[in-house]
Amino acid sequence: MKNLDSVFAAYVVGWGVFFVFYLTIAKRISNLRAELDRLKNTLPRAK
Amino acid sequence: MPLIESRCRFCTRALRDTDHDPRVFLNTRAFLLRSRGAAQTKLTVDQNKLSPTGLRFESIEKRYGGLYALRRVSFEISPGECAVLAGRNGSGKTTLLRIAGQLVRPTTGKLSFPRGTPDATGSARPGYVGHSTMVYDELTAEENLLLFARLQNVESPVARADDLLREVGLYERRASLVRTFSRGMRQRIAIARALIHRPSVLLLDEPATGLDPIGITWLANSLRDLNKAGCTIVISLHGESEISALATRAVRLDAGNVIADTKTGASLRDILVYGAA
Amino acid sequence: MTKRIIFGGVAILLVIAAAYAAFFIAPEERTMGLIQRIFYFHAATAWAGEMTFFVCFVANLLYVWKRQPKYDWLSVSSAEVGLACITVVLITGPIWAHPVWGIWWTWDARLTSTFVLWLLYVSYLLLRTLVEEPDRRAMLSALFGIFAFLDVPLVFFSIRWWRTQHPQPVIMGGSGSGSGLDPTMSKVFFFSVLAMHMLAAFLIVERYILEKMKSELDFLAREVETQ
Amino acid sequence: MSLFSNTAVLLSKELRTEFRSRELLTTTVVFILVVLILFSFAISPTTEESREFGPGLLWLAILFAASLMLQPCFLREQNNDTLSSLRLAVSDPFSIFLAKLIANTLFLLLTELIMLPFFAIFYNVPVLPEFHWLLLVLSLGSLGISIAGTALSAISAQARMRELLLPLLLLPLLTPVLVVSATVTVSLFERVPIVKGKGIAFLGVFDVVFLTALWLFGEYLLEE
Repeated sequence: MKNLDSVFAAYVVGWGVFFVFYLTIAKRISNLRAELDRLKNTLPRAK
Repeated sequence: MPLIESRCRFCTRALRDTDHDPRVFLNTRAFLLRSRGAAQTKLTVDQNKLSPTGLRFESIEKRYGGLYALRRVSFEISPGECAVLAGRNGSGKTTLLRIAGQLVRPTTGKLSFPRGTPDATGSARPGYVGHSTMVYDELTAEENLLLFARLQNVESPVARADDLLREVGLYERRASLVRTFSRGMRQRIAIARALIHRPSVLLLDEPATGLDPIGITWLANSLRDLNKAGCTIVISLHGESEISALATRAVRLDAGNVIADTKTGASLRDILVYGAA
Repeated sequence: MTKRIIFGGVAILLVIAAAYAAFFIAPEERTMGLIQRIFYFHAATAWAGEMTFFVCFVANLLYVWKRQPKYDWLSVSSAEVGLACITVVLITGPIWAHPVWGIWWTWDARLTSTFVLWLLYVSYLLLRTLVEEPDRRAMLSALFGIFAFLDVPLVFFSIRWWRTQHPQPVIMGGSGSGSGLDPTMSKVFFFSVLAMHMLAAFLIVERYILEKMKSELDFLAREVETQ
Repeated sequence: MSLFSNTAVLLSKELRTEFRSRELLTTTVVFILVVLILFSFAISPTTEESREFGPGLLWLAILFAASLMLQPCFLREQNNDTLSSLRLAVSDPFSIFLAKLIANTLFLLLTELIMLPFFAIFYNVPVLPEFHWLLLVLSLGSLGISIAGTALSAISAQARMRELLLPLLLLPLLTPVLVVSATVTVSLFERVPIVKGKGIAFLGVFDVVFLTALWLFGEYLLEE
C-alpha cells in the first residue's frame, strides 16, 4: 500500500477543486436569483 | 476669365458657364474675404453632377450592454438635404452619426444610402468630421491630406490636397506638423480631411467646436456651398448659429429616440433651440 | 430545475463509479503500483479539459459568425470549466510524478505544454475582466480565444520536438492507440473519460445559466434605472 | 489591388512617423542592451555556457522588447481617433494590419541587427559563419512576433490596463517562436546542421497560421 497517501491526496484535491468551483457557481446563481427577484418586484412591467 | 478656375471649390468639378460667378475665381482671396465676414460668396453648381445620395435609417438600435444609445431610430434624409441633429449630451447624436459613417456597427437595424451605395471607389463614402481631428499630429498638414487622398485613390492627390489647403486657409502652414496647430486650425484640417475624396454625404459632429466666430462664418459658408453643390449634410449641433441657419431639416433626439422631426421653417427653429415640435 | 439536478446527480454518480473502478476494478500496474491509479483521474480530466477548450473554440467561432450573446456565454463557461480541469491536471500531475520520478516538476513536453495551455486560458479570462462593454468584450475575447486555440498545437509540437531532453514512455499515445494497456485498464480509463466529460458538461451548463442570469440582471437594472 | 496600394501608403506613413522621431527604435535598442548586460550579471557566463544560453537570452530580450515596442502600435491611433479615419479610408481593414506588421517587423529586425555585434562581443558567440541562416531565423521569428503582436495590440488597446495586458496576452502565445528560434540559433552557433531546416519550416508555419487568422478575423478586431 505504498503511496496510498499520494493517491488519496490527488483524488481529494482534484475533487475539491471541482467542488469549490461548483460551490462558487451555485452561490453566485442564488445571489443573482435573489437580486433578479428583487428587481422584478420593483419593475411591475417586466413579467 | 481663365477657364481652369471655373470649378467648384470642393470637388473641382467644372462649373457650367451659366454658373459663373466672378467671385469664385480667386479662391484664396474669396476665402480670405469671407473669413473676415466681408463677402458672401454665392455658388450654384449643377446638382446632378454629384450623384446625390440620401441616408436611410431603418429601426437602427445600438445597445452597449443593457444601455441603449439608440432605440429603433427610423428616418430618412433625402439627397441634398441639410439635416441638423439636435439633442442634449448623451442623447445619441454621436452614435447615430458614427453609425451613418459606418464606424459603429448597429446592434440591429439597417443603414442604407438610397441612390448609390458606398463602395470602395470613393465619393459615395461619407465624409466624417468627428470630435477628434482624426489626423496625425506627427505629420504635416499636407502629408496628412496626401495620406488620406492616396488611401482613397483620389485623382492627382497633390493638386487636390493643395486646393483644399488653400480652401481651408492652411496653405501657408502646409509644411508644419499638425501638433503645432491651434484648436481652430485643427478643426479646419479635420474638415479638409473629410472632404478630400469629394464625398456626396458629409457627416459633421459638432463641427463648430473650437472655431472662433470668423471660423464659424467660414464653416457655414463652406457648408452652404457644399450643400448647393449637391452634397447631403448631416450635422449635430447645440443651439442656434449661422450653421443651424442652413438647416432644411431638424431632427431632435432624446435618450436614443427621435422625439421631433420637421422640415418647415418655423418649427425647425423651435426644434433646434427648445426641443419642442 | 429538476433536469439540472438529475444531470448533476448522474455526473457525480459517474465520477464516483469511475473512482471505484479505478481503485477496485482496474488491475495493479506492474512497475508503478498503486500510484498509477491517479492516472484514471488525471488523464481523464486532461481529456475532458481539452474537449472543453475545443467547445470554447467552437463557441468563439460561432460568436464571431453569428454575434449572439449565447455563444459568448458558452465560451466563457467552457473556458472556466476547462481551466478548472487543467488546474486539476496540473495539481494531480506532480502528486503522481513525485513518488515515481522523485521530483515534483520536470520541464517535459507534456507538462510544459499543458502549463502554457493553462496560461493562455488564464489570460483569456483576464482579458474578459478588463473590457467593460459586453459586445466588445465578447468579440475581443472570442478573437483572442481563437488565436489561443490555434496556438495550442504549435506550442505542443514546438516543445515536443525541441524541448524534450528525455523522451519517456507514452502512457496513452494518440487517441486510439492504446498500446500496452491492459483491456480492463483501458475500459476503466474510457469509463473515467466519460465520467469526467459528464462532469464538465454539467459544470458548463451551470456556469452558462449563471452567465445568462448575469446579462438578464444587467438588462433589468438598466430598465429600472431608466424608469 | 487596392489592398496592396493601401498597404504601401500606410507603410510609408508608419516608416515616416517613426524615422522622424526614432522614439521606438532608440528605446527598444537601449532596452535590449540593458537586458543583455543585466543577464550577464545574473548568470556570469563562461564561454561554453554562453553559447548554450546566449541565444535563449537574446530571444527572451527580443520578446520583451517587442512586447514593449508593439504597445503604442494601436494605442497611438487612439489619440486623435485616427483609427476611425483609416477605417473610413481603406477598402480592406487588413491593409491597416499588414502595414503595421510589416513596419513592426522591419523595426524589430533593425534593432536586432544593431544589437547583434554587441551580443556577439558580450557573449563571445560566433555570429558571422552562419550569418545568412541567422538572418533568416531572425526575420521569420520577428515576423511571427509582429503578426501576433500587432493583432493583440489591437485587442489590448481596447481594454483597461492596456500597458500590462499586452505582454500577458502576447508572451504565452509566442512560446513556440521562443522555443524554436532559440533552439535553432543555438544549433547555428554550435554548428549542428539537423535542427535548422525543420525549425525554420516551423517558424514559417507559425507565421502563416497567424497571418491567415489575422486576415480572416482582422476586421472584427477594429470595429466598434
